[in-house]
Amino acid sequence: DDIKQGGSMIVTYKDDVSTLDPAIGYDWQNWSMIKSLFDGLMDYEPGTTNLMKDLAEDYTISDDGTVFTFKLREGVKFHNGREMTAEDVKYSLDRVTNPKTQSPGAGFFGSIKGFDEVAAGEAEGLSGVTVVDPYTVKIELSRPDATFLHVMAINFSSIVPKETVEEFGADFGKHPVGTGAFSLEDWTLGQHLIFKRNEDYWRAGVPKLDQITFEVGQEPIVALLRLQRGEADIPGDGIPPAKFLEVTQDDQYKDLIIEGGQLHTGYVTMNVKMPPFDKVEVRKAVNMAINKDRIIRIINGRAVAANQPLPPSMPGYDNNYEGYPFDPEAAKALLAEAGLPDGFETEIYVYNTDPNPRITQAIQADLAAIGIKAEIKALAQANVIAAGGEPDQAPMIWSGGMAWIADFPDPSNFYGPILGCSGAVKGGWNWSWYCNEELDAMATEADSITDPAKKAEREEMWRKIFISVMDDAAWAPVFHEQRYTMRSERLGGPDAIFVDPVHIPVNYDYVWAKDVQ
Amino acid sequence: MEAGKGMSVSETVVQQAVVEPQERSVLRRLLARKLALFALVLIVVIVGAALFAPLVAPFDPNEQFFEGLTLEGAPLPPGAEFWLGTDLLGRDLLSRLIYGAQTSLIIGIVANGIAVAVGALVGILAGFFRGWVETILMRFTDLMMAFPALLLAITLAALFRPSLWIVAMVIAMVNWVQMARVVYTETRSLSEREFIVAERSMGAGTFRILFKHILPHLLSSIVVFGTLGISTTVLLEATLSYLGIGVQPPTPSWGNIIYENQTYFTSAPWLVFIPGIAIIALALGFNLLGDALREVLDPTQKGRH
Amino acid sequence: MGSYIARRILQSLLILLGISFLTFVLLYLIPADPARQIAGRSATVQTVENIREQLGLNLPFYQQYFRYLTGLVQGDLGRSYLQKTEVGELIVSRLPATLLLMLGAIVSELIIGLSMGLLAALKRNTAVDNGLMVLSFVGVSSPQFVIGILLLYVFAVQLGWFPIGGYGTFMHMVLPSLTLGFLGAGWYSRMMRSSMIDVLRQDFIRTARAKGLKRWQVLFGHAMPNAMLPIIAMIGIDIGLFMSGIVVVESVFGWPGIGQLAWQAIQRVDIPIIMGVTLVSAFAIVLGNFVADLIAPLIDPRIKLR
Amino acid sequence: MSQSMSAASTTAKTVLSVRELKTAVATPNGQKIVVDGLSFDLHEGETICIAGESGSGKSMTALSIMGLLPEPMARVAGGSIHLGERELTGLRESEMRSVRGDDIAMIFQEPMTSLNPVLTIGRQLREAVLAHESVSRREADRRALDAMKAVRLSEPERRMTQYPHELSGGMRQRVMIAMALACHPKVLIADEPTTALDVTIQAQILQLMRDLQKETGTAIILITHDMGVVAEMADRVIVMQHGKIVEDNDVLPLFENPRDPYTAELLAAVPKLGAMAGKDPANVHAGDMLSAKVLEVDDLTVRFDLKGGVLNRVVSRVHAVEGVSFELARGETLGLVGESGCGKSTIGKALMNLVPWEGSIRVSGEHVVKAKTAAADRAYRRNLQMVFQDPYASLDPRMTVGDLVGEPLIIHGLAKGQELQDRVAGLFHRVGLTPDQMRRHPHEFSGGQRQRICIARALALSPKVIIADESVSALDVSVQAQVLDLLKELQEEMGLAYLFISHDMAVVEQVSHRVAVMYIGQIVEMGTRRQIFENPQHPYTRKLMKAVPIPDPALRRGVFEVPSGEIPSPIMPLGHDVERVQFLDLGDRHLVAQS
Ligand SMILES: Nc1ncnc2c1ncn2[C@@H]1O[C@H](COP(=O)(O)OP(=O)(O)OP(=O)(O)O)[C@@H](O)[C@H]1O
Ligand SMILES: Nc1ncnc2c1ncn2[C@@H]1O[C@H](COP(=O)(O)OP(=O)(O)OP(=O)(O)O)[C@@H](O)[C@H]1O
Ligand SMILES: [Mg+2]
Ligand SMILES: [Mg+2]
Repeated sequence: DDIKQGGSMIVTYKDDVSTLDPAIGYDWQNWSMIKSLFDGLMDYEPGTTNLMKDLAEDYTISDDGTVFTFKLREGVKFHNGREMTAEDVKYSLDRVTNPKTQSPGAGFFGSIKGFDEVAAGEAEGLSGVTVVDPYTVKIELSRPDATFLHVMAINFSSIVPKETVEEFGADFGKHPVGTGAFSLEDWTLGQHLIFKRNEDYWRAGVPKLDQITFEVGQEPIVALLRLQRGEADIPGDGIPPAKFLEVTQDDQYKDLIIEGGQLHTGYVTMNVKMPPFDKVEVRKAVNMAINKDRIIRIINGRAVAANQPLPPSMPGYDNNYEGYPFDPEAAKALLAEAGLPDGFETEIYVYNTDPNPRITQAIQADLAAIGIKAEIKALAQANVIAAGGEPDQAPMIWSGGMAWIADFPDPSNFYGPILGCSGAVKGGWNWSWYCNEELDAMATEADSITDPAKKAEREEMWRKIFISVMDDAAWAPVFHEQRYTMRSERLGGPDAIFVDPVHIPVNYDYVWAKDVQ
Repeated sequence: MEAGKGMSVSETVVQQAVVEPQERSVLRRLLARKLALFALVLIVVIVGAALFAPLVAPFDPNEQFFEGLTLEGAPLPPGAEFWLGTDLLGRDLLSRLIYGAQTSLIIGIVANGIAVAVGALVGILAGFFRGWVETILMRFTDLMMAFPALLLAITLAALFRPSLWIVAMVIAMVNWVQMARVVYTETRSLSEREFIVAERSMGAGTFRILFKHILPHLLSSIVVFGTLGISTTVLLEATLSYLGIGVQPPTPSWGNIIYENQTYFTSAPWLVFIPGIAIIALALGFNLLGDALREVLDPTQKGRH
Repeated sequence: MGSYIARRILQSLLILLGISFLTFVLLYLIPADPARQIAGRSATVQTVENIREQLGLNLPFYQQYFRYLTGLVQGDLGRSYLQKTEVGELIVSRLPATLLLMLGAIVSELIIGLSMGLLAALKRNTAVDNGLMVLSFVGVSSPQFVIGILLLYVFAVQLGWFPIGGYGTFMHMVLPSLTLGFLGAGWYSRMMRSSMIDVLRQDFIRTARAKGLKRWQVLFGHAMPNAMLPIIAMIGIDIGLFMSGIVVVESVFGWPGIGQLAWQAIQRVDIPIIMGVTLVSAFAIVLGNFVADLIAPLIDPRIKLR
Repeated sequence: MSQSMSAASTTAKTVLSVRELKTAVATPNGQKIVVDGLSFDLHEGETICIAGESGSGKSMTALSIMGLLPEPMARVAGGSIHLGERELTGLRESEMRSVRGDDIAMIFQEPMTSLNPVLTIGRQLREAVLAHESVSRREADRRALDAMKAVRLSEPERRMTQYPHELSGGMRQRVMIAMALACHPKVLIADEPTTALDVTIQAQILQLMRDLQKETGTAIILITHDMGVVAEMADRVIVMQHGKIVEDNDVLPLFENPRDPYTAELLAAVPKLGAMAGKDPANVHAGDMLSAKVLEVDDLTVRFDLKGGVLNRVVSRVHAVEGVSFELARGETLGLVGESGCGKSTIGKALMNLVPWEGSIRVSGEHVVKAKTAAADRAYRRNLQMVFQDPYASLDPRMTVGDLVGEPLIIHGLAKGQELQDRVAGLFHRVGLTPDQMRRHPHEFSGGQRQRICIARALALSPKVIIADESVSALDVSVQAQVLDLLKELQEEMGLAYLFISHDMAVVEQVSHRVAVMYIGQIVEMGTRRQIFENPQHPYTRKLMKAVPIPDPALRRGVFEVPSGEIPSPIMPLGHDVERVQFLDLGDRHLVAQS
């Protein structure tokens, strides 16, 4: 059928949109919005995890993998009408790494030459980024980085116009100007945002919709009820568990529900610095005690059981690894082996929104079966994160709601902050406090393999790293969540873009409306 | 000797004759009220269930039954095996409600008890002593009054990591204010009353006046406010639970049962409305009782003649 | 009068100062590090330190508080850590919705509560009276989220009379206002009943009847203004009670008020927002009581403001 | 009873005729008849007084006529009430409404509470007119203003815009009368219209009612328990007891020759001003060794600070008591009279150390220091006890009376256990109560009994001086007489000295050896009873004396010398001082303030 240009849609979210500044925005709501307002040098093919060129018309990589030269597309205009140039690229990268910007993504750029000076406040700009000519940028790295092109595709690397940033200062996030397919038309705090089609968008035929309205402050359940009544088009927070069975079992909605994978793992961390989790037997016992199938049943089968940190669609996933089986008897035996035949008492921290406390209660019951009495601490997200970042606070944490969803589809993104030594510091995200120097070295080595030809070799190294982590049982992986979403009948577009693994949750640029005349 | 004995017997008889009809009349007058009787029955049922939970409850409240969920993971509606249905983890709702009554009552009695005690003490001291004692206590009360109670509760709960006792303390901390206000105004007007002036003119000490003459008069307000407070605190715990900072799972409380299941009100309404009705019943019971007590204890109801 | 207002304003300011201090202490003690929150999960230690320094979080407590106060005096509530927006702007954008909701709640609780109480007082000790009072007890005893969800389910989802949550039109306002007002209606009906019964016993009612006034004249001309007195004071206190209910009601109905703002901020320990919302609600409570006290003499000329 | 008609009423036509009226109230113990077979006729221009002790059914009679019985407890159970031709019992509320205010108007006892506090005087008056006549608002206002002028309120225009609390009690009662008269009713029922007022104001109001009756010819039913008022006002008198008429007669024969023993008893109990004329009061203990001064008060001053301003600082002062000096000997009673607010109670409180005071107080020659310690405080209280006005209010309703009477003994550590019981029993005996009543609560006693309990409590510490602050004002005349007798008895027996505070001149005359007259915080005249009552010198004393109605219709005054104007206020801005009076001794310690 023929796709017509025009129309609009309504997307709902529960939480407020905090900021649309690409250097700062890092949450569920603004991630995909920023992607539609801004472009970076690189991007992914819609609905996939395959890298593609975006504002970069072309690029070259030096043989040692440390120099990237990007050739920019000509004639690309910011929403303010000015043409984007190489100066903007340099400005954007300098800005995101500048400590004054307080970007949560600054760390991604650590491999660019001069990053340390900028981070320390000693230099104003990255010495590694140079403007060769108005349409050429050269980026030198201080070490080879296999993930660098991915880094150039995340939101933090979006290109922003200097003059607008300076005009609005700290409020740039409220007045975003980029080169993206949509521009911000109106933002009523706490109520809604309206995006308007960028007429001058450089990519032909994109976007299809004239307008997107984001309504915020809506409970997922209310959002879905509204969608069922035709008042909304996409529930941004997904199908709430309470309605999941109802809509999935209803034939009326069969075609409207879309399932997709995501780069997600839900896991229980065990703090290896806090006895008795310093004993590997205890950690293994926990792994064997958890009945993952039942937990998946509790969340209505919206996940697949996990046996290793990496999700299945991530390069480096080990299809042959069996993991720890569900075996309470063996688990008990392991506890006995560790000198704890009667079990012990401990605590498990959890983010206090549904379904996490529920999942934790199931885990708690499983642990009780082998004699581990875990008290549940259901807290606000910030408090759980704070507890995890202390060496002696949280013996166990269920990661749900705060869990790791990869920033980009590369195994390295699943290691450093959450399993590596660099994350095992006060305030870090390695809540297991697991630090294996050997594996860290191996990771560094893997990441310096930039040669596309050696891709398999690199993946193999990562596979080894994650299986070693499992041998030490630093985590008890529980499941990989599947994403389910729903769209209204009016909307068209390939299913994949509604569960886009990168444009989370939806790739707005490629959605169209069926009811356009 | 004989005569002496006879005397004392008759004396006790007189005493009983005088005292008894009064004491009996409070209870009798209470029972004479249909609403109060209804309230008492409600309370007895709930308190009984809480006290004898292990005997009354059909199942372990924390047991996650395999057959308590459908294969898709949906909870079971009320039925033959699980009378009030199961929750999202396949636990028996009735058993959780019965055990939850314990939590809710502990909150209602301990938290509220502390709130009442603190509030009454602050109010009575401020109302009686005036001067700087009054200034300090009442300005602090004003301050607490203007503090959005729920925000305070949320912050405190976050600060101390929720547990049953912390929640109880938090609730006590935000709930004493109203009591203090009420007792304060009443003490103030009481200490102006002529019989207190008369006591002072006789040379009665502060302690005597406060505890022998003022306190008994505050009792009916305190009792009434205390019973009203039971429902308020149970509701506050429910609200804290609703916001996810109440009593920690898997300990059931009526509030957190609703909280855990609130979004399922279309697909599993029993999980929300049955505990909701339980809360209303408890609060209603205590409110009705408190109201009846107020009327029964109020001396003006007895009349002067 | 003038000096009374001046004194009250002074007192109110002191109360607000006290509240700002208390809140600040509490938030200071909360085990969550704002700098780390801002820095995000990929941040280096260096970044976190930088942010800490920029926000002044490394300063001793009293200096931080002083910094905050200095800003406050200049009308600057600070900038949200996570929303990256001026707290003042955030609150201002959400305040109208909350005020509207409160207004709706006050109106609905007064309409329901007063008429129930009046009816009960007139039909004292009859079945009507008992029925109404039990109903008012149910109002007082019901958790707001149960009422909210019930109303939403019955009137919006099943019957479709009202929109399912949201904000904008009068119809959007009805259910949240009713939910919030339900509790108050219970209180008011009981207060109205006892106050009305009390007033109807007064000598001046007998005087009015002795003049030969009509029943409604006695009721609305003479009894009502007197019976309203304790209720006016109550409305002032109500604002404080609403503040609690609002968090719940706003989240049930997706109402874009400061309750939701506060709730999100608390979840993420966004201290400037929590501070701001606390102060604004405290201000509203203080103001509400103040206004109630100012209105009282207009209704009861015996009350002198001193 | 024979109907003896006065000359006026035989010719005039009957406006209200009550026959066999029965009114019943529901009590917890079943129905109780409170008005039982009442019959009387009221003629045009006549004044009938209904007298009788408290609870005899006077108010119930009035309310039955008005159809305003408290629902649903009370109802008319039988009989008829004819207003002209019209039968009032059984009328529907809407019909009754047209009678009320229009044909029969009523004034109530409490001027303080009978006006709606939140509405202006003007509005309340206007309403009365509009309820019965379809006139314009402006016309109604004019009529209201006329009524205000008729009751001789000063500045009537301004009063219309004021609220009740801005008016004094006397002014409010005038407003009530204006309201009742605004529609020119045929019958005016006044239920104790002056009981709550000061004597001088009472005189003004009574005079006003008489004048108005002369002008309009309204028939009046005046309910009162004050035989003085009866004598002053009535054409005919109906005496009620237990809901029944015991005597119905013209006023002169009734007073001269009461036929019913109850009437005689009632008249006998009434303290009559001037009754003691010529008699010297005897102080039985005058010659005692210890007749030395038991209480000496010198230059007593009490001021209350009133606060205001931004910082709530003292802005003005109530000069409640200014430099008062007096003394009291053993076995002596000093009467302290004066109008409301003049500072009588404050003197009592200062003596009891309940308010901060200045000056000097000596009890039995010992200086009372403003005691710092509780023990010192207690010590001197033993010699000084107080009995308050309202016996019910001054007894803790939640304690048994035995405990209450024993309390001072416990506080002062004088007795415990069996001894305590015995002493309390003895005290009960002393005041004429039986010890088996000790376990009851105050509400189970009558007013007179309660006052006896209070006296017993005051006696517990065997004090030398008892301050009786309006101790008999709340009691019925007959009960009052009993209590006064008791006080006298105790005085003679134990040599007690009393400071007897009262606004009732007749009572004061009856009990006092010496009398002090107070006016805004200061004593203006002091002397023996005879000096004050037979030879009053100060104009204020004379004014007070004149205002007292004399319970003897034979001595009825044609026209009162109506004192006018309001009493000045004791409140002064900071820095202003009250001018102290200078005394002139007219001989024999008869002190009079010079003006
Ligand atoms: N509302 C009522 N319910 C029950 N009994 C009442 C009520 N009002 C009055 N009574 C009783 O009716 C009787 C007559 O009362 P009423 O008020 O007529 O007396 P009164 O002669 O006016 O006395 P007073 O001089 O004290 O005003 C009293 O015994 C009183 O106790
Ligand atoms: N605590 C107080 N604060 C301020 N003013 C007071 C206080 N107590 C009494 N007054 C004032 O002092 C004056 C004297 O009052 P007091 O009670 O002594 O009068 P009284 O002669 O006993 O009058 P009454 O006959 O009405 O009892 C009055 O104007 C009163 O308003
Ligand atoms: Mg009477
Ligand atoms: Mg007095």
